[in-house]
Amino acid sequence: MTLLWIPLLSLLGSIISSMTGKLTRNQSTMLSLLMPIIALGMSINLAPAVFAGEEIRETFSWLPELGINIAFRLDGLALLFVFMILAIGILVIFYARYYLSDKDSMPKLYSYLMLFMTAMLGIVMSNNIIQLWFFWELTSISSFLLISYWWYKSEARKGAIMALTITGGGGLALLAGLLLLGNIVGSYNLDIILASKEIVQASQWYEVTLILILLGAFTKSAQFPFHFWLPHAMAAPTPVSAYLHSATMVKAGIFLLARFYPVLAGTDLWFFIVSITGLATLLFGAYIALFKHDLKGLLAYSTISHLGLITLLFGLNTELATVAAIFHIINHATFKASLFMATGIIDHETGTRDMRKINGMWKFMPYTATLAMVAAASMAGVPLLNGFLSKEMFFAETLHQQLLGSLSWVIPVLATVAGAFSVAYSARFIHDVFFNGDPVDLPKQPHEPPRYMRVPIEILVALCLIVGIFPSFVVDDILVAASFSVLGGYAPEFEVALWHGFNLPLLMSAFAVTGGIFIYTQRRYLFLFQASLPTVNAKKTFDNTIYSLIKWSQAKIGAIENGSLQRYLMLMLLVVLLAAGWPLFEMNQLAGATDRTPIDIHNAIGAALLMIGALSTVIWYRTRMVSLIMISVVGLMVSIVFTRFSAPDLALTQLTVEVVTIILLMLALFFLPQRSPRESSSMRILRDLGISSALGIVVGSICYALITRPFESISDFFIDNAKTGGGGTNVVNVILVDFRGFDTLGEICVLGIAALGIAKLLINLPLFMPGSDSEGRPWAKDRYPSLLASISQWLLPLALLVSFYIFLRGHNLPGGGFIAGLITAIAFILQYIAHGSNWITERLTINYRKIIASGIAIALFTGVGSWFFDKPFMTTWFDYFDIPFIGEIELASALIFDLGVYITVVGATLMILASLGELTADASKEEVNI
Amino acid sequence: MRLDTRFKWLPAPLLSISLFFAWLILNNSISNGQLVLAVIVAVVIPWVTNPFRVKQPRVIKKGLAIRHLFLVLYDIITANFQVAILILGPTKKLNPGFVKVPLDLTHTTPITLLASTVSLTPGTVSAEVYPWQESLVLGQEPEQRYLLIHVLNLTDEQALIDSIKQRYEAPLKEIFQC
Amino acid sequence: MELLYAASVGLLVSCGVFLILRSRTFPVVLGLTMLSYAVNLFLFSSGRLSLNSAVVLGQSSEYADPLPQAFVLTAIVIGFAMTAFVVILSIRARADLGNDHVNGHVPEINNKRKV
Amino acid sequence: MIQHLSSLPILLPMLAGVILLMPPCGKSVSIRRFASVTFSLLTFLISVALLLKVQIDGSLVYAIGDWSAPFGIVLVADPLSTLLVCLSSLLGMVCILYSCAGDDEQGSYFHPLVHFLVLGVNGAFLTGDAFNLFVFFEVLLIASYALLMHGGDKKTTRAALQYVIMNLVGSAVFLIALGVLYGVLGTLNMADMAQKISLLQGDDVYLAKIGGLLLLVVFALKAALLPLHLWLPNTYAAAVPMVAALFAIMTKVGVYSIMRVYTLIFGDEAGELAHMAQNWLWWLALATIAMGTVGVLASQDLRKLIANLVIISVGTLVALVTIQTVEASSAAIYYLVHSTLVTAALFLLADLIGRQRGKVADRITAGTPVAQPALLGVCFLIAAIAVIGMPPLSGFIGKVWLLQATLNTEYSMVFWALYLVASLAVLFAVAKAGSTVFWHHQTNGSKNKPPANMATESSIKDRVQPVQIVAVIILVAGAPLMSLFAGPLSEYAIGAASQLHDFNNNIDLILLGGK
Amino acid sequence: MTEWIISILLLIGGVFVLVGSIGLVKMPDFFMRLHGPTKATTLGMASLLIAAMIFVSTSENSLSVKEILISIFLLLTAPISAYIMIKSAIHHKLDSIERTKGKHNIEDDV
Amino acid sequence: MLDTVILIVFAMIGLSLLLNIWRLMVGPSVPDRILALDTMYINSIALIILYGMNMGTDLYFEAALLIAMLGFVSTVAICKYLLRGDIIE
Ligand code: NA
Ligand code: NA
Repeated sequence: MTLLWIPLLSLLGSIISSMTGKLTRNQSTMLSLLMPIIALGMSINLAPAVFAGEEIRETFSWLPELGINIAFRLDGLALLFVFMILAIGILVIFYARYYLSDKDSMPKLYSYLMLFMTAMLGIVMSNNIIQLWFFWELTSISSFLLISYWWYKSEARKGAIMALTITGGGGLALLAGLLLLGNIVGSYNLDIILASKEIVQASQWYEVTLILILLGAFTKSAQFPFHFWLPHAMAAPTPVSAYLHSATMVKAGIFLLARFYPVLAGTDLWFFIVSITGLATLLFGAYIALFKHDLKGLLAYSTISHLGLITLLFGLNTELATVAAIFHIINHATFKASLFMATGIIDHETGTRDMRKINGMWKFMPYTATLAMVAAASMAGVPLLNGFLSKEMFFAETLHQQLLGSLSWVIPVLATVAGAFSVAYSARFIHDVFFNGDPVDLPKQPHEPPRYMRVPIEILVALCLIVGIFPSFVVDDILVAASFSVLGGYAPEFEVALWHGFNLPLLMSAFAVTGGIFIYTQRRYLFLFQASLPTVNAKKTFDNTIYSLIKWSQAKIGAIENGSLQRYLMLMLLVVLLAAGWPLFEMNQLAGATDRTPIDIHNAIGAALLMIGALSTVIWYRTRMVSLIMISVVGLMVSIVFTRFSAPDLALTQLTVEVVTIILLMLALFFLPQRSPRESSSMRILRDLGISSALGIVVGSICYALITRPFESISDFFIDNAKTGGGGTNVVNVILVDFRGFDTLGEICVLGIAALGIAKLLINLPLFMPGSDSEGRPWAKDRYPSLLASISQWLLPLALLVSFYIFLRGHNLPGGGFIAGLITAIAFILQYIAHGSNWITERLTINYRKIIASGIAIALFTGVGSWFFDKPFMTTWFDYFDIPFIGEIELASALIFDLGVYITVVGATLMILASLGELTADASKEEVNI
Repeated sequence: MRLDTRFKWLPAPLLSISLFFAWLILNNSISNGQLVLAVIVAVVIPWVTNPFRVKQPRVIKKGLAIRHLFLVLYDIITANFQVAILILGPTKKLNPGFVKVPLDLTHTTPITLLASTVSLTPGTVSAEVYPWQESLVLGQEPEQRYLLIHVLNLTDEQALIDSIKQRYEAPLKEIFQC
Repeated sequence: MELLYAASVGLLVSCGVFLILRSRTFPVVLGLTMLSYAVNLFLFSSGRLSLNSAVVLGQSSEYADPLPQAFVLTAIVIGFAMTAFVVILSIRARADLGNDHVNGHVPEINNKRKV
Repeated sequence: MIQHLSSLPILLPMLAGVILLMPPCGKSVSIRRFASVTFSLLTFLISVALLLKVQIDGSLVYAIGDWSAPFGIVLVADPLSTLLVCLSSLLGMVCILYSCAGDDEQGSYFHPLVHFLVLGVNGAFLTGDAFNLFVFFEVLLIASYALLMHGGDKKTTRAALQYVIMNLVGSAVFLIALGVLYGVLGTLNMADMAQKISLLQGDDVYLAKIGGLLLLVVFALKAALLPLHLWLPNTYAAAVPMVAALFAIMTKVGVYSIMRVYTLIFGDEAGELAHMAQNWLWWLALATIAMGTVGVLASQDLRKLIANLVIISVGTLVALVTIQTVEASSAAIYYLVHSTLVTAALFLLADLIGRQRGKVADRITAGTPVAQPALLGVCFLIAAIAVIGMPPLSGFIGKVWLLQATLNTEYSMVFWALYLVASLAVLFAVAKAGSTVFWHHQTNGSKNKPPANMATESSIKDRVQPVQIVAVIILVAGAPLMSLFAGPLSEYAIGAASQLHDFNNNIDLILLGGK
Repeated sequence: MTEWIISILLLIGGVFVLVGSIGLVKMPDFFMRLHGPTKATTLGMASLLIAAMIFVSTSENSLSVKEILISIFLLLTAPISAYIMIKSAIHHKLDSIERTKGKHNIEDDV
Repeated sequence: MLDTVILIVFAMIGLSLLLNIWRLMVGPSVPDRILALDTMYINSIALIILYGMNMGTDLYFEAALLIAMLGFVSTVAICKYLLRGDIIE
């Protein structure tokens, strides 16, 4: 459990510090420091074992099905990073205590910082590569939160989003790479993967995997050309920069190179990509750093440059270069963290970071200045400081690289140039800030910072010196252990020492220092030269790219989702046409094998009327009234078709529905314009005609293909069991109320819901009530023609009688609850038409909502009733009883179910039609009063 | 003229009888079960629909009513033949026209019956009853009602009016005693 | 006869589709109604066409396939509910949006043309 | 009662709907709310109980009316369907809870309609009969039409009109598809169809293919697969948020149907028609992801953004479903639950945020500060991390899983590239939206100063109400919980997927009652 | 014998229905067209229905009179349909042919 | 003989229906079309009755009855629309 505790403690710390809002700053800091200190203690405790060559592992099961487990491993490399993460983390927390102003929330910063710390610890200690990615992404999230700490600043938000986008994108590439890697090896376990170099490098996926993983590493460690997010991340508070952008997050990318060095390195591809990227970054960063007026900007580019250096070292594919890389990781962390903190102090004390304003700080804060100058010297690679040592090793290793053949001299030369620039910007940092005359309009009067704010810098600078002077004494163990892990269980012979004698690397160093000072003295010309160059602003490019991408997306979306239903429908119909038409072409023969029935006069006339009706509806579609009349012909003919082809129930249903539909359409006609304007172009009409006839032909052909084919279905079962099992002779009805009663239950729900929905639509409906018809004729004066009113009184009881008749016989003969319900509804609608809805409401107050609910409830409870007989839902029951005088009668639960249907239909239909009617009735009442 | 029935529970006896028979006819059966149902229907439906009835004069002279019914049926048959001949004959010889028949009847039901009769019988179709309810001041009764009819072949307007009044309106007046 | 039936269905589909592609709600509603006629006839025919064989036991010697009939019945009812909803919705849309265009606004070209 | 458990996720919402229309629920708001919440909770609990029972006893087949398949309608409660039933019941409950803050009174019949919608969705998940599926589709559609109009404005009406018309045409296509399939196979019980489809000969095969493809069109329309997705952005953005949240399950009904039908009926055993649309679906799914990605980048308000996230999730799901392996299907199942919960949560959050930002509402521009930045911010952050697919929440597992599952397929690299680009776009868009909405204030006079006390700027009435936050938290909690319990959940998903792909077992179960 | 009766009734019915429809097509104005269908069809329909009634009664050997109901229904409704159609025609100010007498009797209904 | 007669009458009814639809198409006025539609309803009743006789069944009687009832209602509804616009006011 020890390993798990290290990140866990830091997570705990994050949670604890988030809750210290009510405490004083010191208490909050102390509490926050507690957990990482314990964790650091634990890791120190584990160090001897690791130094002894042991690798400590811990595994917990989490998602075994996906090969993802919680697995930790502590080897030399991990230990090195754990030390760095925790130690610098502790210093940063301590430093932040003094850095943050009263307005800034301390718990929030601490909490985020420690969340970040957790993520970093997780990365370096992962023994499962998916888990590694898990923590990798967590660093992206927590760094987003940290960079946007001052969320009200626009540059903080933008910087955070940029960092998240770039590192997040890299993270996605990394994930892909890791998954591929895992797929090649067959495991996500790091132990297994690290031991599978041959398999991986022989795989056809090796190149892709390598590139994807390197993308992850390069974006995170701000390698050229993904570097540009880093300077903008400087919008974060300085402690955050000190931590994330010098010691940890950017190092995660470096860590990744080190971690996968044993599996991925050693190939030419690795060399070319990694070393060239590193070299480019090294040079580019060093060069740009010189021109930054912002202190943190300078440090940011310096960081980029140093990360390039480390990357280049890893790319060189030699063992000693790797050792040098690891060594430089440590050194860079110490001097860069202290420089950031020093910058923070200067910023804090002067209120600006602009080097053009900040001058002569030596006078105001000599102690801080000394510390900063030592750290800067280390950055420049001045002897007696740690930076010198690793840079010396770096120069040495560049000389050993032969892969470029006759061009091999390029690397050491460029390395020296970069070294010179790094001396130059370090010189600028020292001279321009602490000397160079007097300050220019500083917002604040600077003086030395609080005593304890300097402590972390003191510690780090001390480290720079100790390592620089007694290297082997201080870093040998950890360096050996780390190299051991990176090189895959093998550490090369090396000696870290201050003095190696006069050799080429020393000469290079000398060139770099003198060259650097020369550059700095001649900086005026360089600045002029730089200003004459076309400005390549990476951020602007990024912003512009994003902006044009968004604009492009909006244009595309706007063009596609243009809100035109006709287009949406057209697309859909085309898809339908394709789906239905394509297989049709594959068929050998459209027509099936059954004998055709000859056409008789009855059918011919029916079909003619149907077709004429349909075509007329289309022809007159702009004169809505006429097309409405035409479509009723179609409806009538459809029901005649049903009668013709042995479906009396369908015919009855179609007829009743038809009338209600017509009434509905009449209502629509009243409230909608009565004519359609001519607005389709003839091209449009042609196009529509084309697709509609194509669809018609396709559907017609399918229909023809179907009905001419022999056929077997499950229906014999229904015919055989209707009477014996369902108690009725009308098989269709028995299917509806028994075999498939569940469909019917759903269907009445649909009807009920539709009615509710319609009532909903009508609430607060502002009506357009035309005062005249389409030809401008005012409406007739006679509201309720007397003869109609008179006859409708007679028709109501008659219709109810018919309805009752239809209802009762449904089970055995054509009819049933639905048809009966519609007849009843229509009978009432006739009353509405003849007398108006006020007249009706005076006589009858029905809450249709309750009627619908009762109807569904009856049907539902009939179905539930069977539970009491231990049968599944809707199991029907029927029996025959011999009653004196009356004779044998059949009682069936299906009839009650059908009653439910009946009631729902009546309620829903009346609700649909009457609620609209009542709406206008209210409106017309007022009209009458006027 | 009488507007109310004798039995509260049987608001419309004539309707009930019609429904009773209609039920039996529909079911094509006079089994005991159907008889029971017919009675139920005959009682329940008028009772349910009673709120929707506007009180109208009742049939007093039942015998006369039946006789009149047969007369009308006979006229319908002859009317059909006459109209068939008119239709099939040359159209140019037809002299259509609108005629306004002044009415003695005042209630809707008898007027409806008259209008229907007119529509079903020789060459005439009821077109309108004047005046409309809407053109009257609220609650006021019209002084004189008219039935507007369209005649397919109008020869003698006054004779037509007389024949309608005498052949159809007068019996109705008597049947309903109004 | 089968050909005639299929042709009728096809024609109904064509007419329905053409109307659905119109720009105003009322023709679209008509189109939907027409389409549902076509679809019901189509679904009905999936049990094949048979004359004089209504599926009422004891009434004929052969029986048509009752299952598609039951399906069509359900489809008719559901279609009715949907038509009702879309009709009222069109009224609502006209009231809310001030026009009866399916897109809720009349394209500018038409406004110009009117003037 | 326990033996009828399978039917309860359908019947209980129906009962709830009915009772809510009756007195005293019809009149009194508080009674109505109480009854509605209670019923929705009950439905959810029952669904969970069903899931547990299926876990213990194995899949259940419930023959409605005691008529066994293929003659009667059977409900099939298997691990997949019960999981989705739980999900929809949960969403229903959350939606109702959320509405109790007052949104339910913006229009009539809100509560019964939600229950009816849940009824339709649950029915669609459980039924084993293709025509019955149509009926439940219609139930859920008509309920959705009505709910879409709840508390809406002009924009809603316009969106609703188009949504309704599109879906009516879709229903017509559904019926034609069923007609063709019945006309060829003579049955509409899905298991029976599956059994009969391999026996088809000659041109009948092509007819069945037409039926299958048309069904696919319908499901693709519901699922919002390119090019049938166009209805979705406006519809979801126009709906009242809790309705939009509830709608999050509706696209999943389409996906689920594709999953069912194309695994069971047109799956491995379908002879000539096995996996007939696989290629098409695959590329359409990819195109859908691409379209959603462009949409995400183009979105100018939160709700549009979320709607486009839904489209991406649909594309992803369909791509997974197309692969037709247990691994891919299990990834799909996990991802489906995750994406549904998180998009639903985001819809609710978008509403809460929008309300507190006054005029700018949920537009992604500088505006009034949110009155409760901590509460809403944390919830949004969690949901955002989940939807982006970053650790430590459910989205991360979904992402890893689905990438893993697609790895060894034919065009895996195309999918990977596309999916990763989409993920990046989502990452950027969501981060940008979140930071703009929460952090970019119009009122900041001086840009770089922390704003003064913000709580006073927004009125008290826009503060989040307890029921609302409970609703949001229930959904948001899904993300960490699904990650924490990823082990058992993945086991469940794999079990469900294996059963989905076990053709013979499904046939035996449904047609022979498991014997 | 019954077959004869049925046949004659059927033919009468068919002829009258046809005549009604001929009237519908042939007559020069709406008001005149109306006469055919309203009247001719009542008798035509009645004949057909009575034929059917006899037919069913004889073929099933039991009295079937329900077709009567349709006749009654048509008798009740046909005049009202005619009335309301004329009403709407008058409202639409449909022209009757010139020689129509008594046009002044029509009152303006708006 | 009866079969022949039925066939003849079928032809008559069919011709009537064709005449009806002709009037329906030609119009010229809306009331003319309504009249044609109304006639068509009634002629359909004849068609169905004949069909029942042809097939020797009375299963289609109800269809005829309903057309009689519902045809009336639709005619009334359409006319009411022409007269008043709002049919349920
Ligand atoms: Na300076
Ligand atoms: Na999603």
